[in-house]
Amino acid sequence: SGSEEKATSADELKTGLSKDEISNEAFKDLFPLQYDSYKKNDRMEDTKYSGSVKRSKFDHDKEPYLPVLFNGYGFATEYNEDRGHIYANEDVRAIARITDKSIGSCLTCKSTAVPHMIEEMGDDYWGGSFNEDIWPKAEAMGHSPIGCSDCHDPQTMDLRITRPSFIKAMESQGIDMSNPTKNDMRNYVCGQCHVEYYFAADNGEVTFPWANGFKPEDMYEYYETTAKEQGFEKDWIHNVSGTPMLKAQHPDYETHIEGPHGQAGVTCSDCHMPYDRVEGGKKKISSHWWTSPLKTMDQSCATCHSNRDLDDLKERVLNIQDTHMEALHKAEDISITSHYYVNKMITSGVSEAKIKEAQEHIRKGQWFWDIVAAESAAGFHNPQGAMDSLRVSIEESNAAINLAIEELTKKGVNLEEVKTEIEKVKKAVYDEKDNFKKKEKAINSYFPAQQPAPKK
Amino acid sequence: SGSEEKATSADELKTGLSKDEISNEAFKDLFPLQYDSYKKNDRMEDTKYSGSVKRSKFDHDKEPYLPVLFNGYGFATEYNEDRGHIYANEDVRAIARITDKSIGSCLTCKSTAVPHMIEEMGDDYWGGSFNEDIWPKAEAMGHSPIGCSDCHDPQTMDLRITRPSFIKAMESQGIDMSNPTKNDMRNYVCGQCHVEYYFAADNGEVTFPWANGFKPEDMYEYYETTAKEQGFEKDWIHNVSGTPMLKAQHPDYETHIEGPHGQAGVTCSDCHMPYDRVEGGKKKISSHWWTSPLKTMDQSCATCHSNRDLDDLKERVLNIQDTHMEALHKAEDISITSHYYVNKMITSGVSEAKIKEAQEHIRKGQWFWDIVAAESAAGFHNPQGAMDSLRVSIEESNAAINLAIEELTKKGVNLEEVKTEIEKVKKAVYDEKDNFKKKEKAINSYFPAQQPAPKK
Amino acid sequence: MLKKLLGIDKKMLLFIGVFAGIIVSVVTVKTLAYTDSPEFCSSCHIMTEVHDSFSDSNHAGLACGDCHLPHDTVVNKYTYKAKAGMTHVYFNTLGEAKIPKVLHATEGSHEVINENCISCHENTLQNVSHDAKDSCSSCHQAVPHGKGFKTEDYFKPPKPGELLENKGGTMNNG
Ligand code: HEC
Ligand code: HEC
Ligand code: HEC
Ligand code: HEC
Ligand code: HEC
Ligand code: HEC
Ligand code: HEC
Ligand code: HEC
Ligand code: HEC
Ligand code: HEC
Ligand code: HEC
Ligand code: HEC
Ligand code: HEC
Ligand code: HEC
Ligand SMILES: [Ca+2]
Ligand SMILES: [Ca+2]
Repeated sequence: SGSEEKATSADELKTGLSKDEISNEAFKDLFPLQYDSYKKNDRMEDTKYSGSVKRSKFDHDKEPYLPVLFNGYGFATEYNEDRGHIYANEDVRAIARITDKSIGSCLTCKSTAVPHMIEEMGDDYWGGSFNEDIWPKAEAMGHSPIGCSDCHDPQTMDLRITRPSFIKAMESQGIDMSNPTKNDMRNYVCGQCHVEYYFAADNGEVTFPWANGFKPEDMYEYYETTAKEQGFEKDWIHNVSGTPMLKAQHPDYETHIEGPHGQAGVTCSDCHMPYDRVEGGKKKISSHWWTSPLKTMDQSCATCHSNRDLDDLKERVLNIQDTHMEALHKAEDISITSHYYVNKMITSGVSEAKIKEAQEHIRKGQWFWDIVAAESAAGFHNPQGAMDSLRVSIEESNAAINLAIEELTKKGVNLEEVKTEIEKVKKAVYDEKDNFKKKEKAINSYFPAQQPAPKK
Repeated sequence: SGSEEKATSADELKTGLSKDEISNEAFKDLFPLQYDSYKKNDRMEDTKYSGSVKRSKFDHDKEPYLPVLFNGYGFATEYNEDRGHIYANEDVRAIARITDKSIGSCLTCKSTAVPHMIEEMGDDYWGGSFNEDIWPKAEAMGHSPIGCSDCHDPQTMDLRITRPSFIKAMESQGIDMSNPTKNDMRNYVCGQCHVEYYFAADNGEVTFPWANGFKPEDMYEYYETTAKEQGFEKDWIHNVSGTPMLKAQHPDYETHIEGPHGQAGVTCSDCHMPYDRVEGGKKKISSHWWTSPLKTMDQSCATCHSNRDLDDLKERVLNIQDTHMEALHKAEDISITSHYYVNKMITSGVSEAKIKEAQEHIRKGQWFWDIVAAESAAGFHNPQGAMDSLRVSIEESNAAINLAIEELTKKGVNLEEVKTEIEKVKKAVYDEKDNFKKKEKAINSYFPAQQPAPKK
Repeated sequence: MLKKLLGIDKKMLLFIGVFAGIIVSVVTVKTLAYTDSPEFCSSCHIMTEVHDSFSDSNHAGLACGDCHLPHDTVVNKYTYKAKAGMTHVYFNTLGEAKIPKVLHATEGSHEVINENCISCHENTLQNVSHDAKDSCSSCHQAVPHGKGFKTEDYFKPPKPGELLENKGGTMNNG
């Protein structure tokens, strides 16, 4: 009852910061607790399937055959486990996927300077040269890696969406974005970046393929219709099978929304930003250490699952992940086979029409496992949904293989030999110790490249 | 503290019934509330995917192609949706799967007379003639369909296990059965019957294939090793592909135990026998109306999920089931294709060795979808696990198809024609209105029977 | 530090007094009843959420102590209470550094609470054997806290400026 006296008119509270503030450090003195919590994002510690150590995804205990599967694309050169928000700028700078052809759009989810640049530059931001214009400009503006101003209004600290791509995409699905609830915002701030995207064909704008829905099949349909109509057909041509491919990226938001937690109204922030008592217990804040919730289960899970033994619950998560990863590896393996079979179709002189038909299945088959592999929770964000996607992937890769078997047999190709050669080439990739060179081992004289050598 | 005075020694409480009582009616006056609740099992009402109406599983909205998939076996003749416990005797009597060759084992999960018959007759019970000896004997004993004595000791009403197959199977997996908890018993009483089983080769004994674990892959391994070593190789020879097949049956227990609820310690009785207020709210009992919990969500789910809106929760169940059923139908369809392709291999004179290799994949492919189709909750008992099993099924059926394509192409067979014929034969099965005749339509002059006509 | 001690509100002083009092056994029945009550317990900031969820439950008519203190014997109740009470005071003054990040009932609490469920609901339990699981809350997960794991507030648009007002940082942190 004494609380009324303390009440202040919320509308009048202001931080005193400029509305254009983009430096994390400017928030430090005002919000030392959140700032300290944010600083924990520099910690590096792994969990069984995820974690925060900068490690190659090509390592033997991760997905060693990715250099085959992404052959001919930057993701076959360097692809790492993601880590703390604090490293976003450092990592985007260092990655070999950035070349002189890279565009501004690549900075979109890494730097606090982006919203202002979009405002100032309009479409020139998206298509601008990353190395020559965009990055130097962001540095000059004094940007931070993913920071307070990306999610908060610097003057009121209200949560806000700073990446227009998200709003456009939600509206494309008919979702009203004019008056989100507090709960919605606890998903939306993450949905700005942890999503599947592509660069629009005309201006390079970061675009989310959501008009038909969030499921893998909905996004695939979008790519086959709307995206194609608008001139976007592929991310690259596969170097083994010559297929025009799509690359899937981190659909954490889409996967979570369709999963058991998302459907129950649980948000990203509930698990990844649980309430945390700091300053020796005196104060309670939202944790700003975005990492694996398996490191903070007491805060992240026990609030809702108060009647569960936490060791049991962790065990359950690991079971889900084990089942998931085994199936993922299987789907990847069948996808690999489909690429090499089609390579053999090409070199054996099978008709264009049949090759094209097989490539369509390859493209689809890879999409349905990649959208699962690219998601970050090893299946936990939607166990049944992810498995369903792998099921479709296997069907499609197999459809390509079926076609190849028929045509190759007609041409008198010895399939036993093809199988042996596939095992050999896989082994060469696996055994190569230098992760950067693995991609070269995916191609050899038996399975020659189907794409001009990747441009530098 | 007054409770000590009231306390009576439970050990001395007795119903006054004979320890051998097997008639439900004998319990009626002592436990009128539970008896009345039991009587509700005669109700017939369907849910979207399950329900209690006696309907053929071959109906168009269920699984219309089962007569192809089980061709040559009794399950292609008549296979119905299950319904209340009260109908168990009536239904086992009426089903066309019972022939003069059927053995006593078929009564094991239907009648309260069974425990005594096992005690009296030993192995002669399992292998006895169902029509000539076992059924008449049960009637003479005054048996009930699944009744009180199947789960309760008639004198103390303690829960008990009356089917020795369950104890043997649990022990084969190294589980200590000497001192089950009350929670365990709430699963175990159901696990006596709602499980996968086969008839042992030597004496026809009902046996559960659990020595390696409860997952589909564990049971499959058991069938390929232990069961074969003990002389059990198959349930029947498939009439389309000539494959030695396994038939999976209602693995509700196994599926639930490996699923999210089972792993969290939730039991069958928690959902299917929730506490229920009777006599105008005055008294509480465990519901003895075993049916779809979607009809009683308020009691079955709301206590644990008190923080969920029940309509949302039901929606969620239906979403899980929709995703599941779509994938199941797909896996069945690929399995059908594999049967017909191998039929064509046989009629095209492909080598025995190749045919046998393909048949092994067919057998495995069918097992991994059938164990999912035979489970009763349309995926709800373990959404991720069921999907994983379908994934394996699709891989295996496809392995058979791959082999067939190669061999048929070598023989110069026109695969387009085979595909067209498969569509035709499927349509003939689908269009046949008499469910009993569907199986005949699965075979024609293009795809001739691979098994001597089913014996009467 | 001095400022901080003076800052302790009146209820906290009463709390300290009362528990000191219990130890020397010179308190009135009325004071004791007060220290079981929702008003008293929720006078601690840290108890706000559990109080809110409790007030919204079917058990809102009870006192916190009805569940959280043992009732088998009077001596037991007050010994436990003094111990628990002193623990709370300790945590809120000198022992702040040791307050857990998230409050969960301790194992001891769980046992006490479970006994209390059983003793109030004896009738229901006699009527139907109701002890299939380790504790009542294995099934009755949300009795009495946590019904709707999110308050209605989450499902409304955020109030402008509320993050500044409510939590964290140097702004009006309470
Ligand atoms: C402005 C873009 C952006 C926003 C907004 C954003 N993230 Fe991220 N997030 C990233 C990027 C980029 C990385 C990878 C950084 C790296 O590896 O260098 C990342 C990494 C992560 C990681 C991995 C950390 C680790 O230890 O491996 C987690 C967890 C995470 N984010 C959760 C969240 C959550 C939860 C939200 C919303 C509350 C959110 N992110 C909002 C861009 C964003
Ligand atoms: C729509 C937002 C978005 C866009 C656009 C985007 N990223 Fe990211 N990026 C993320 C998120 C989220 C993560 C962390 C999640 C993950 O990798 O699983 C991430 C992780 C990374 C990482 C660290 C892990 C890794 O992949 O090696 C690098 C490097 C990176 N991005 C580079 C790029 C480049 C280069 C581009 C442009 C081609 C780009 N990003 C475009 C959101 C984005
Ligand atoms: C990736 C998104 C994201 C970033 C970056 C971010 N925050 Fe937050 N912040 C949130 C969310 C989500 C909440 C919880 C809001 C709610 O529940 O309504 C929050 C809450 C807060 C609050 C309110 C008190 C609390 O702890 O709940 C403050 C103050 C705050 N953040 C400060 C900061 C500061 C300072 C930074 C930069 C160091 C920052 N935030 C960076 C997402 C973010
Ligand atoms: C119910 C809890 C829960 C919710 C809700 C949730 N996550 Fe997760 N998340 C997890 C778990 C558990 C993992 C797996 C961590 C591991 O394997 O160590 C994970 C992993 C991740 C990772 C990889 C972390 C790492 O260590 O590399 C990212 C990124 C991520 N989630 C982002 C999100 C985003 C964005 C959302 C909302 C759209 C979200 N999560 C919703 C529990 C959750
Ligand atoms: C804000 C509430 C909330 C939080 C936080 C939360 N959960 Fe859940 N969890 C739920 C709800 C709601 C469900 C769906 C079932 C239900 O209604 O209880 C669920 C279901 C589950 C399931 C069963 C679903 C499945 O896929 O098997 C698991 C396992 C689980 N949660 C683990 C976790 C873990 C691990 C964490 C922390 C990383 C966590 N949860 C955090 C509310 C939450
Ligand atoms: C002695 C064997 C036996 C035991 C023990 C048994 N069941 Fe059954 N159950 C059956 C049979 C047989 C049927 C099918 C009867 C029919 O369709 O004629 C059945 C049907 C059902 C159905 C379907 C009812 C409908 O409406 O479609 C449910 C639900 C069910 N059982 C649940 C349980 C549960 C829960 C337990 C344990 C508490 C249990 N059963 C124990 C044999 C058994
Ligand atoms: C180990 C226990 C067990 C054995 C042995 C068993 N059943 Fe059943 N039966 C069940 C259960 C449980 C159900 C209900 C679950 C379901 O069908 O999904 C059932 C259902 C049925 C039904 C009703 C639905 C349908 O399938 O048409 C019939 C008829 C039936 N069984 C006949 C038989 C016959 C004939 C045999 C012997 C070949 C047999 N049962 C052996 C447990 C068993
Ligand atoms: C398929 C198994 C099964 C059958 C058949 C069965 N019961 Fe039960 N019964 C149970 C279970 C499980 C419980 C709950 C026991 C527990 O929680 O410890 C129970 C509990 C009871 C109780 C204790 C009070 C209560 O309601 O929980 C009585 C009395 C009872 N049953 C009577 C009967 C009578 C009379 C019949 C026959 C009409 C019958 N049961 C048939 C499984 C069965
Ligand atoms: C968490 C709740 C839950 C648990 C635990 C559970 N089930 Fe179910 N069960 C369901 C739901 C939901 C359905 C689907 C009903 C529908 O589709 O209408 C179902 C369906 C069934 C059916 C088919 C009912 C019908 O209408 O035909 C049977 C038989 C069955 N379960 C037996 C079991 C057995 C035996 C166990 C334990 C080994 C078990 N269930 C555990 C919730 C549960
Ligand atoms: C005795 C307690 C209990 C009962 C009864 C119960 N559940 Fe659950 N449910 C759980 C637990 C425990 C989990 C796992 C997550 C967790 O720990 O909260 C869960 C998880 C779930 C999930 C998420 C898992 C998934 O597969 O997506 C759904 C959906 C669900 N329950 C629905 C139901 C429905 C519907 C019923 C009634 C037919 C029901 N539950 C009955 C305790 C229960
Ligand atoms: C009807 C019994 C009951 C009443 C009345 C009750 N509680 Fe609780 N309380 C519980 C139970 C049960 C738990 C354990 C919850 C769990 O672990 O799931 C609990 C847990 C707690 C916790 C630990 C936090 C947590 O979520 O585990 C606190 C703090 C608490 N109660 C304070 C209070 C206060 C203060 C009041 C009065 C305003 C109160 N309780 C009234 C039964 C009760
Ligand atoms: C002086 C402030 C204060 C008051 C008044 C207060 N608490 Fe607490 N309570 C705390 C603190 C601090 C903690 C965390 C330390 C801990 O876990 O014991 C806590 C923890 C708890 C817990 C969880 C730990 C456990 O012991 O299970 C329960 C339950 C609880 N309080 C109940 C109550 C009840 C009931 C009352 C009223 C009789 C009450 N509290 C009054 C400060 C207070
Ligand atoms: C001091 C007595 C008392 C204690 C202790 C107590 N209850 Fe109750 N409980 C009641 C009363 C009185 C009601 C009836 C309230 C009403 O419905 O108006 C009730 C109602 C209920 C109900 C039915 C209403 C609902 O919320 O679903 C449940 C279930 C219940 N209690 C469970 C519990 C559990 C579990 C505990 C222990 C954590 C507990 N109770 C502790 C007195 C108590
Ligand atoms: C196995 C799950 C389970 C466990 C364990 C359990 N309950 Fe219940 N309880 C239920 C169900 C189901 C209901 C019925 C809900 C309904 O009728 O809507 C119920 C109802 C109640 C009610 C409602 C009031 C009434 O008489 O109808 C009370 C009180 C209650 N339980 C108290 C307890 C107490 C005390 C314990 C611990 C000793 C306990 N329960 C343990 C499942 C459980
Ligand atoms: Ca990571
Ligand atoms: Ca049924």
